[in-house]
Amino acid sequence: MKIVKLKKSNLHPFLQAASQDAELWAPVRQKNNKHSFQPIKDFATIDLNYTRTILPPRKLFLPPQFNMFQASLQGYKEDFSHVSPKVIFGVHPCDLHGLLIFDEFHRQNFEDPYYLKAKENTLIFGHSCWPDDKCFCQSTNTHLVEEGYDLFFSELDDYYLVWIGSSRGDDCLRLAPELFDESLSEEDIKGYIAWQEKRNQAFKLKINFFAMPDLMELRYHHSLWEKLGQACLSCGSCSLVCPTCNCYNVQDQPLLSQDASNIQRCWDSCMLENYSAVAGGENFREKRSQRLKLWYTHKLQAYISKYGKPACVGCGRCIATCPVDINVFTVSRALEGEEVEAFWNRLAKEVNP
Amino acid sequence: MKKITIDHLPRVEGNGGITAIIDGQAVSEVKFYINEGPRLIERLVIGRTPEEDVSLTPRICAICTVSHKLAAVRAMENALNVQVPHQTNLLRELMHMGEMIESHSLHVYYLALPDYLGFPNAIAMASKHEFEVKIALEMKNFGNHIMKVINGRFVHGENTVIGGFGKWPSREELLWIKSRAIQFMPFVYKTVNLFCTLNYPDIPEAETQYACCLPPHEKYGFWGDEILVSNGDRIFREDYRQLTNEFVVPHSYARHSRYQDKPYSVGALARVNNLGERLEGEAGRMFRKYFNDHWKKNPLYNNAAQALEILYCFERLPQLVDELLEIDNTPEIVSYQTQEGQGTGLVEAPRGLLIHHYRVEQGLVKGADIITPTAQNAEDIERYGMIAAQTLLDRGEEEKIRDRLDIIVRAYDPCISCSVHLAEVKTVEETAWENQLAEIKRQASPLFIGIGNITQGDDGIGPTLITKLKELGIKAVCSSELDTQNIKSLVNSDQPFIFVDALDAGKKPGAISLIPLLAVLYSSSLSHRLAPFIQNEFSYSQLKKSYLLGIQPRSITKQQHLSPEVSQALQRLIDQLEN
Amino acid sequence: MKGKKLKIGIYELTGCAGDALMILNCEKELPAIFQAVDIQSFLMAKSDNIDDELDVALVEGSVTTEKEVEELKDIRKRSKIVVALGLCATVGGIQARFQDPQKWQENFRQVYGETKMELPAVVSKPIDAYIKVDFYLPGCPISKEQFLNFFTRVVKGAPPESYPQPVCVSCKYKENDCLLKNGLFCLGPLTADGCGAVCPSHNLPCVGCWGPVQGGNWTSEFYLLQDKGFSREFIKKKMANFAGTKLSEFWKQFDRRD
Amino acid sequence: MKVEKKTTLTKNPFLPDPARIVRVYPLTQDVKFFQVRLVDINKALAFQYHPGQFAMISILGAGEAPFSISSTPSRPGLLEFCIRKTGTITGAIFNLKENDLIGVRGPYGNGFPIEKMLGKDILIVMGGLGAAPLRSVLLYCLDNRDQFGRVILLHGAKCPAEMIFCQEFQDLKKREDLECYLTVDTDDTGQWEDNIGVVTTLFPKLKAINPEQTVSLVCGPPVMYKFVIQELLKLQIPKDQILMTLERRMKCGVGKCGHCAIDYIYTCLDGPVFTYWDVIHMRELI
Repeated sequence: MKIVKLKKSNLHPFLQAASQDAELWAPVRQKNNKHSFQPIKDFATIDLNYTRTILPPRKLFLPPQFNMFQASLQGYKEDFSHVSPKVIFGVHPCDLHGLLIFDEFHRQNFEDPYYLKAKENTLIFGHSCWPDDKCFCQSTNTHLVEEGYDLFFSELDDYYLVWIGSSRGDDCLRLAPELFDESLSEEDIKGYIAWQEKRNQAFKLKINFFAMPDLMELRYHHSLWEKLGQACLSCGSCSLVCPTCNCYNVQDQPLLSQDASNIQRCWDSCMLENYSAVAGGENFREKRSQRLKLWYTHKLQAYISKYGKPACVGCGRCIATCPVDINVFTVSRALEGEEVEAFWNRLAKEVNP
Repeated sequence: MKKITIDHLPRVEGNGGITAIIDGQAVSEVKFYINEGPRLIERLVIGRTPEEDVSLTPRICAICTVSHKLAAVRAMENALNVQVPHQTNLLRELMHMGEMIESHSLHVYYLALPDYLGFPNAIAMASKHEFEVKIALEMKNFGNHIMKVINGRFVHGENTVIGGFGKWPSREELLWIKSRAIQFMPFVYKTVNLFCTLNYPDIPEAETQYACCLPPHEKYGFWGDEILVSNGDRIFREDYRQLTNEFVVPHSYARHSRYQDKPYSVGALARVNNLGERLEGEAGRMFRKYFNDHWKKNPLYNNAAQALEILYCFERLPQLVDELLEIDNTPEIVSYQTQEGQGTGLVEAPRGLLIHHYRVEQGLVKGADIITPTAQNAEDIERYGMIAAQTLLDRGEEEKIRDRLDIIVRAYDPCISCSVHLAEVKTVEETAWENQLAEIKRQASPLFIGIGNITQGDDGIGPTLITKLKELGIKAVCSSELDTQNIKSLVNSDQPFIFVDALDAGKKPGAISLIPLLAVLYSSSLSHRLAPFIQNEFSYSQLKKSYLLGIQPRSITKQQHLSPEVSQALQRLIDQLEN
Repeated sequence: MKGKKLKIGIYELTGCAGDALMILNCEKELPAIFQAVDIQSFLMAKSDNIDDELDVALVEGSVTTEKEVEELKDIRKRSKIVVALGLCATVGGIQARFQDPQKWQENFRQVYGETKMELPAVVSKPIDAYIKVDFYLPGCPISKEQFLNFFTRVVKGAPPESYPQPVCVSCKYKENDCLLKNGLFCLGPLTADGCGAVCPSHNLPCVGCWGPVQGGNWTSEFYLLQDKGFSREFIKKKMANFAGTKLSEFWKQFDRRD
Repeated sequence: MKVEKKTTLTKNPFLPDPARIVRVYPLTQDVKFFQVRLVDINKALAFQYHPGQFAMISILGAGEAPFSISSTPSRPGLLEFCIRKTGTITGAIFNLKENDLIGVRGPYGNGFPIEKMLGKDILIVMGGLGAAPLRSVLLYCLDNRDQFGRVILLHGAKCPAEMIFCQEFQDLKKREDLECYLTVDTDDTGQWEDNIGVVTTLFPKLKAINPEQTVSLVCGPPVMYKFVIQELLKLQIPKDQILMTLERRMKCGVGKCGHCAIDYIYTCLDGPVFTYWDVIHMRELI
């Protein structure tokens, strides 16, 4: 792999060159010091000093709501209006892993053109990060990335080490080769190693993921699930912010003045009451505990059993989002038999003492 | 007795109706009622926080939601001593313009214009006036858009809070409003010309009092801390009850109001009448071009006033955007610690003066008083409705009454659902004069005032009856058309007055009718020379509870005795009154 | 579907008229709406109204007078499908707060004194307290998009099946930070979606104006808010503001357990 | 730089193919039979499927839902569906007439493992609308009669009027190479000549079964499974030779929308046909 050096002062000129014919997206600070990937008009609004965005970058490839096609008695007209050339800058390793899982998911069996087309039209520039008290990507082994990006920017003092991850990434550098320094000094390398060491020490949360499939199986009928179900607000936030959740719903939205419909696809969540209900009234997961179990089966058990790695990338979004503290961390600790400090646990004690 | 009821006034925002009862030659009653039940909004905010209050009370009315929001927020800020920065007020004004544009354009083009051009609705009108209908829709849409951008959504937006805004609109959004406003200008001029020169249907004219907010700095505008009445009176916001004096009427869940015991009118026409001189720029030029005496007497000119205000708003929008963009920072919501206080917020809703008043104790609402424009207009609508109906009746145009009343009520731009305390009226049963008289007597002992001349045949019925009543020990006085001394001293009495007189109602000789005095006053054919005196000296509430006991004469010629039919009527009256 | 145009009536009971107004606010679509169906009655928009047999009646507002009860029953009799339009029709609206007849009487007297009103009033209720309702379209007021989608589906003969979701779903679509998590009193998880999370998108907590979402976990959120330091009384009042009559069962059970 | 890249994809799996309704008639009061043909004749002939697979049917203005294919691949060209009116989409389908257009995509799912069934005795147990997917395999077996051992059909309905394909199955009774048993829970007509009672009351009537040699296929309402499986287990049919086909909410049919997920499998890809062993193994199946 080729690694080059870029002075920080050269970043904006490079981004300018790289996003000449594309829309540049990068993290922008929102209310309450939260971040979000937004289209950038002014480079000054890019804020790389962030841990996690509210929504993962998958929103760029499969937006919360978009039209798949227009149906009419004359036939079907595909709609790819959500696809446009984009450059997304500042993606952290956990999210790159999330996208890798998405890639695999949308390629297998039947290829999903809505994801793949959008993905193919996007350049992905990763960026290094520093963990906070909710990050646990070290436990999911997603704190480092080897693939899934076109360029990856490791931030060190006043420069970046830039990993080139694809041929298109390499083409990018050639747009403004004068900005890059091809030779790395011994200090640069030592600086990077020292940074990496320090970062490895910085992780506070650890989860033993590889014990989870067994624990999920062993505690399938454990009262824990009832406790969680009692507290869950069924708001769907955990799945909507998860980088590896893909569920969606489809609606036929007819047009008033034509014999045609827009077929709209929108994010769904398995936490919603009617998620597993079929026409006629049968609901296979009427209880919240059943719905939670499905989600945690997917995050902690199924994927590991099937692919040897968890379908969780350790981004900490569920920890940052769930108002009642049901998240991969508290649930995995509880599965290990620990008494966790969480609202759902306090509620259980309050409601059934 | 004949009743004209326009139940379900179509094309007013909400359900309402107006009933006129015609008895022979007189309109005996006009009632404006609201076809909705009580919502008790002022009660259900009790115990809520100020924040909840400003979220709940705008739900009183969808079309005045922004005005309610502003009135509530201003009242709470006065109560809790919150001072918002100038910029916040500018943005609020911009949002308020959105509502004015939306409401006025909906009203003039969609609710009123079909009347004047003779279409059942705007969609039908579109077949002949496609351009107007389309652009007006876009103008309404633009007003909605402004409200959505600033308040969060078209109706019941929540972005306006005590102390400021949850989120500030972006520079692009503000600039878009400005550029769009400029694009609309040609159509706005067209609107003003159309409604200021429209051939309004011929309706009787009568003056009334007008009340509106007095904006500061000698400017035109839609809010202030004082109320201006057309007689020149100025009332500070906290003394608003001097103006409103609400009272309950059995036929409506919206309480009525009178100022100095006279009905008054609020709305675009009130504002233009009271403040039109303050209009600047093109709106000022148009005002000077089109304003005339009719505007002060004819409620249909409300549509012209609305059109002028649309122009005022469109001129003001770009200025507001420019002023807003001059200031760089977006202010945070002003926080407050105050837990106690009371205060009033005055705002002009599109359809007139809107007042919110709150008392806050321990951080919770303890008292709420909300007075909406339509509730204030209700008395004036009834008063004017009566004048109009009676005049048309006198002109022999009875068939026009229904249609005209419909147009008149609509001209007042009533937002019926905005009456906080609301309902509809059960139509009154036809009552015989005997029962009516008994009912009046049951409530308070009336004073009978006889009018007439005993040397003029049946015109002597008045004095003759009074003499008999005096003999029976019933309180009664005599008066003649020219001699008012007898009754002048009685003017401020609490008693209902019953004037007794010969009355030519085109009935059989000797027929007796009991008619509200108001109907007689506005009737040209029935007017006595006494009428101007009564109208000037009597209070409106006294007029409302007074009656004319009319006896149909056979002949009024120079003779000393009553005709046999009238003599019989006299006996019937005495029998009835003896009981 | 081809064939005869559907006969539609739009009726307003007691409320702010916001839902009928939202229909008028569909400025761009209005001509198409009037073209697609035969609007028999729509007081706010036209004069020549006919009260006859209908395919669909859209009813907004809550029932607050005896006369409205009769009107409503008449509408039901004349209509194949009745749709409750807006919060007042679906849950009774903010005015449905006083359900206890005695409390209601008391408050009524506070406003109207002892005057005997000509039109007898009743405690405010949603329309399904009196008639069978086929579809609910909540919102205070309804949203334009939601209405148009529903209306178009009805016109095309396939009214959509409900897929209830809380405001949080739209709130996440808009990528808002969770206000509840930040300690604010947000009713998003308990409130039916349809507004598109307007308030949270303006940094303001959800007040609940779409009414209770099917399957909302009121008990958990109640204790959660208590856990965050809000008083029981305060939580109860705030939860009741836009919930109308639809929470009475919950409160009965909740109070019993307490 | 030029980010845009030519896409390599050729087929959009979410786009249906237009299909025309050739025949439609009611089977019971709330179930209709639809025979459809893809408008593009080449696609119609190329539409290859296994018994037990399903297709996504879409109705303009109403939406899309999965339906089992009731016809047999041994009679290509036409697709048949039995559809019960339960919701908006099925309600809209019910309003359609012959010659109307619908959208069809598929076939999806695993279908019945025909290769593993070859040479075996086939015991088909159906109840109610369970006839829809199982008719496909039944007709397939009958069309390829020499490739299978015994073919036994047990079919139950609530009452005679609710028996789907009643006449068709009555006619099949005449076939000597099929052991066909029909039953109704209650006979409200007085004309019913077959068994009365739930479907499990038919089991005693069966001639001796060779369990190792038998593959049993079951489909019906959720309550039926428990009792039928008990009977099958009593007959000692191995758990992985009891096959059942399941219903789940589906929005895509191609393993993307997630609604039909059970544990780590998707009903649309790994099902809808499962063995009883799968059911024990994956607790959420029934």
